[in-house]
Amino acid sequence: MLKIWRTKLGYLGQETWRGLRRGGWMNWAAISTVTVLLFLFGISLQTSWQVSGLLNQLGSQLEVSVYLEPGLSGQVMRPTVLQFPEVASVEVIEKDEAWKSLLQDLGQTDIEGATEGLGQNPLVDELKVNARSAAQVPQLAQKLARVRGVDGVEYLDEALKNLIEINRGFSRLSIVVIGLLTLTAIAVITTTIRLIVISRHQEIEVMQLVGATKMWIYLPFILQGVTFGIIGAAISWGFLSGIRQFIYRLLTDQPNFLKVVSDGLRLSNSQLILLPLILLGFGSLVGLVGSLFAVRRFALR
Amino acid sequence: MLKIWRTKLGYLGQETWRGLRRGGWMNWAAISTVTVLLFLFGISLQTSWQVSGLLNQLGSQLEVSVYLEPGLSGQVMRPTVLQFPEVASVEVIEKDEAWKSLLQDLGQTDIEGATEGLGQNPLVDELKVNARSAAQVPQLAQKLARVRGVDGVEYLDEALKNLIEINRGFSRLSIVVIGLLTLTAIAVITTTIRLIVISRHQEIEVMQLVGATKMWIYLPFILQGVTFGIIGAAISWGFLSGIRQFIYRLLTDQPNFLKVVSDGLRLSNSQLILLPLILLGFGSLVGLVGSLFAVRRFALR
Amino acid sequence: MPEPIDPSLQISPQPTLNPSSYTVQLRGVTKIYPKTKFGLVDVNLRLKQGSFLFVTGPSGAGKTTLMKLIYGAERPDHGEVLVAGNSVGVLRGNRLSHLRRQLGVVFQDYKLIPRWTISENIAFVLKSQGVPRDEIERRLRPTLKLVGLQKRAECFPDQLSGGEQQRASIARAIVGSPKLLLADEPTGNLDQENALQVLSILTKLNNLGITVVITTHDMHLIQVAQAPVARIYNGRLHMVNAEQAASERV
Amino acid sequence: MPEPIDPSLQISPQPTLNPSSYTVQLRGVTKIYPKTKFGLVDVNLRLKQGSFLFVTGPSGAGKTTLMKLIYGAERPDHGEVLVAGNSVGVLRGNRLSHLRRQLGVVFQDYKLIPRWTISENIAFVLKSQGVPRDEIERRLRPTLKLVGLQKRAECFPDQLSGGEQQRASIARAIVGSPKLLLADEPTGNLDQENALQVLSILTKLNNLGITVVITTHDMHLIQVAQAPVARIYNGRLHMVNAEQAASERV
Ligand SMILES: Nc1ncnc2c1ncn2[C@@H]1O[C@H](COP(=O)(O)OP(=O)(O)OP(=O)(O)O)[C@@H](O)[C@H]1O
Ligand SMILES: Nc1ncnc2c1ncn2[C@@H]1O[C@H](COP(=O)(O)OP(=O)(O)OP(=O)(O)O)[C@@H](O)[C@H]1O
Ligand SMILES: [Mg+2]
Ligand SMILES: [Mg+2]
Repeated sequence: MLKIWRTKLGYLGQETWRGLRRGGWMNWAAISTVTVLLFLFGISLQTSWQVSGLLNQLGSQLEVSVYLEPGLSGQVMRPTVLQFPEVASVEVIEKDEAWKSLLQDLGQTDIEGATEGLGQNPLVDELKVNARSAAQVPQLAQKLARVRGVDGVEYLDEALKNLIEINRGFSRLSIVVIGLLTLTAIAVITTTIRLIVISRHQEIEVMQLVGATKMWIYLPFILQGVTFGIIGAAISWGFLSGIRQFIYRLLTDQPNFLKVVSDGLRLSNSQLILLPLILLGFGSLVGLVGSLFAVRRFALR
Repeated sequence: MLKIWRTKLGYLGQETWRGLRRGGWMNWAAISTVTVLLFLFGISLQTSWQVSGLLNQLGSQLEVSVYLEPGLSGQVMRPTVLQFPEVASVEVIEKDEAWKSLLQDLGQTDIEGATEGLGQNPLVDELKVNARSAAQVPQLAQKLARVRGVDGVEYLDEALKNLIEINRGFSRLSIVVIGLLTLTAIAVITTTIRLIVISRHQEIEVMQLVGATKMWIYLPFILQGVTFGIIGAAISWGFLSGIRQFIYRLLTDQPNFLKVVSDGLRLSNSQLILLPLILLGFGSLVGLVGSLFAVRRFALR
Repeated sequence: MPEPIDPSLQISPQPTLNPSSYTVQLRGVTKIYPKTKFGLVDVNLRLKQGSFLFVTGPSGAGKTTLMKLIYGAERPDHGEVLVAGNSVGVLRGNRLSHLRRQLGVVFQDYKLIPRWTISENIAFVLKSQGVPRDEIERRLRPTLKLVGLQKRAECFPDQLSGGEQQRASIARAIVGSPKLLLADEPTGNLDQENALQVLSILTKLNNLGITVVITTHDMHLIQVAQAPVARIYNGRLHMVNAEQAASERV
Repeated sequence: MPEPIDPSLQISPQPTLNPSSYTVQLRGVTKIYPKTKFGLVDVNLRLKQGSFLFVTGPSGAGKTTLMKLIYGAERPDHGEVLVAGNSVGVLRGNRLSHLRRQLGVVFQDYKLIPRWTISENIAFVLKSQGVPRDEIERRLRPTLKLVGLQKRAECFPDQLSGGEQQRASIARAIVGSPKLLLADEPTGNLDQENALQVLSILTKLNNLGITVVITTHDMHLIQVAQAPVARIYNGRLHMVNAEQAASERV
């Protein structure tokens, strides 16, 4: 019994291998289409990761300016503000500092004179508050505005909201695109395997006539489909990594203006491990489903 | 003679059509791969157009701030600056206006008092100069700095340079990507037509044995390849238009923050006409070259 | 309709008491192809284990159709086809596959797989039954030698002459030691010497208890074999004795 | 080597004065397949326009190889094959196609295109010569009727019996009114009546001046036809007269 099983497994491996070896051009059709599709899928996934990374990066640079009531000290308010869970860091800008730098900007050096002219320093203490993530900024601002001693709150409201909107839109779009791509990938691999099945229909007919079971006949095709998926995943992963490296290099040559962007585009370690695994899983799933579809019509008769 | 030609053309049309009709699944393999590839090509082309549009849009919003020497009037300098060919428009911001709004920003209402305190209005007249295109801004700024009566020039130097750099990088990248895609498209269509040729090798052998010329045998395959290209172009153009509409709608729902982006993404009329023509030309070229490659090996023996 | 000639062979419309004692049994079988309106009409046939039958008849009479009904490539419109007690017309999937493994078929158009060598073509029958590799090796050589193809084992079908392909097809049919051997025109492309050689192989297998059905146009073969002959004419099966068949122009 | 039997047919190694007066001429032709080391050795043959030749020999002797050399599917290793004065071995591309249009070939394995109906299969020969559609229609029916397939015109090859496919292949070979007809085992799957019918068709064509070469294992056919016979044995061509051939066990 064991021996028969070993013979059968041997046969399956051999047949799959033989199918691949003799398939020649056909294999490349299948593999190249799977590669193209997994590549698109990978780009889409990676871009979606990168855009959220980029948004977080940009968001963490967005700060809420909190203007205190006149006479209140920033240093005193700082611990209160730091207690909010959304707050990452707080920088205090005292009104004297701010006034000095303002006057300097205006080309004025006689600070005491100017202050006297106005009667007093017209500014108030300000806290620059960084949120932990871009999405939290609007609520944080609302909360801060309600704190006692806070006169006013300012942040890049419009811009941020729009960035978040865009990100949400992009996520939806990429779900749609990935869905469509999955269907396309399955359709293409189904077509390819079916092409191969059709091109061997003579063989298959003969096999059935000499008493081979459907399983025996079609399993090599299914394994072949899965192999296509796996090879396609490997190649597209290679491409993706290559292109990512290329873009990194392009960006690191740039001056520090793009530092933020470049950091946002970088994938985390877990994403770097996840990407090939997802591609592999997706590739073999597509190969499996595609080849099952391809042989179903024939095998279920 | 004419009759024979008509018969021959009739045969070719009929055979091509028969090949398509009987091809069934095979056609869809070919058409779907061509569609995917033309779609990618179209997206890439369209994006490259859109990014340059966007950059121009953004660039034209970038302005050079020209600070005049104290005492010089902006209205007097305006005609001089307008003479530069790169200049699209000039806005004058007089120092009194600027001072007023500054003091208002600081919460100060006693303007005369404040001015007296400082001895005089510490500001100078300023010209806000818009360039015709983003790429011209740096030179324009240099030229303006050399004009007599100009104290200093400021513009978003770094940011603009980087945008231009990115645009250039993107152009190069898209040329590479389009080149690769073209090769892929040709490879895929070659593979598909060759698959069809191989799956009919029996027929082809018989045709040769009964005296059909190579031309007679292979022209229908070539026409079939071109047909694939044309159909793929049509479908991918449909997809592209649909997605473009979708993105427009997404963006016009957004507040005016994204107006600039939305305008930048819009294609010009000539581009709207060019896109389907390029897709069609590229599709049929790919179909032609692909099918020529596919039959070459057989036809040249 | 003439009387049955051989005790192991009967043509009768009435049902029997013990149907499974026959290797092949056709009861009132009708099969008409919709497209051409040709085929077989009301065929009754019983073959005991170990019997030997020639089927003859003009081109397009329905000989191949009879074979196809027995190995389950066509299903009867009416009536029942029993092979080793199983109704072939209703078997599907793995049960049909299992039945076919007990059959050896020489197809009229050989049906060799073009991309496999001759030995792969023949070994496949054994492989698909899960026969271990060494056992396959052991059986392959003698079978190839039997049909005179030992030197063509590694050739592909299109590297063989027509007659060699036919002999390869015969080798594939007999390599699995089937219980029932169906040979559709197995000597059409063979010279007389090879044809007689094939006949003697089939006769030997028959002597080992294998049931053999051969369709042929070769009168000489029928004369030599002296076995029962069924003649299909206009879709109907008639029994003739061997001498009568040979003297007719079938 | 026996003497030539018919004035229209000679086997000789020496060159002739007017080579183009022969439809087919083989001069010292050797063709050995590398894989099997079998084939033809030093074959000399001359067929005048309008001659009729049977080629016989055991399975695997080289009959099909001879045919393939004449219609240019194989090229000789040595020697020259001339058809209507053209050296087939060096013709390529369109010139080979044009030569083939003057040939009708019945292939041993029929070579019908599975996805085309019988009438499409037959009409294709005319189509590829640019014959107008109405002319094709006019020629198709009588040819199909000649081989008894008028009712199978719209069937696909796999809807025909073996013998019907063979007759379809014969119809395709003769529909273009070729100057030279090569029939490789054209009656292997036919009953005697149909075989004799085919022979009478080929004889009629021969009487119209068409050169006919037939390979066959059917001794009865050779006896009936009373035409010259060449026998291939171990790759070498020998002439035998018809009676001798028929009495031998070829
Ligand atoms: N799949 C099919 N569809 C339609 N008609 C068919 C089909 N198969 C066979 N026929 C028709 O049925 C008839 C019997 O065919 P069959 O193949 O059984 O003949 P046969 O006796 O084997 O003839 P031959 O000696 O020429 O092989 C023929 O007229 C043939 O045209
Ligand atoms: N393509 C090939 N490659 C290798 N060997 C070949 C090839 N074609 C034929 N042969 C061998 O050449 C020999 C002659 O083949 P051929 O087909 O000419 O025989 P034949 O006389 O037509 O036989 P049959 O009567 O069986 O059709 C055979 O032994 C065959 O195995
Ligand atoms: Mg038959
Ligand atoms: Mg032969």
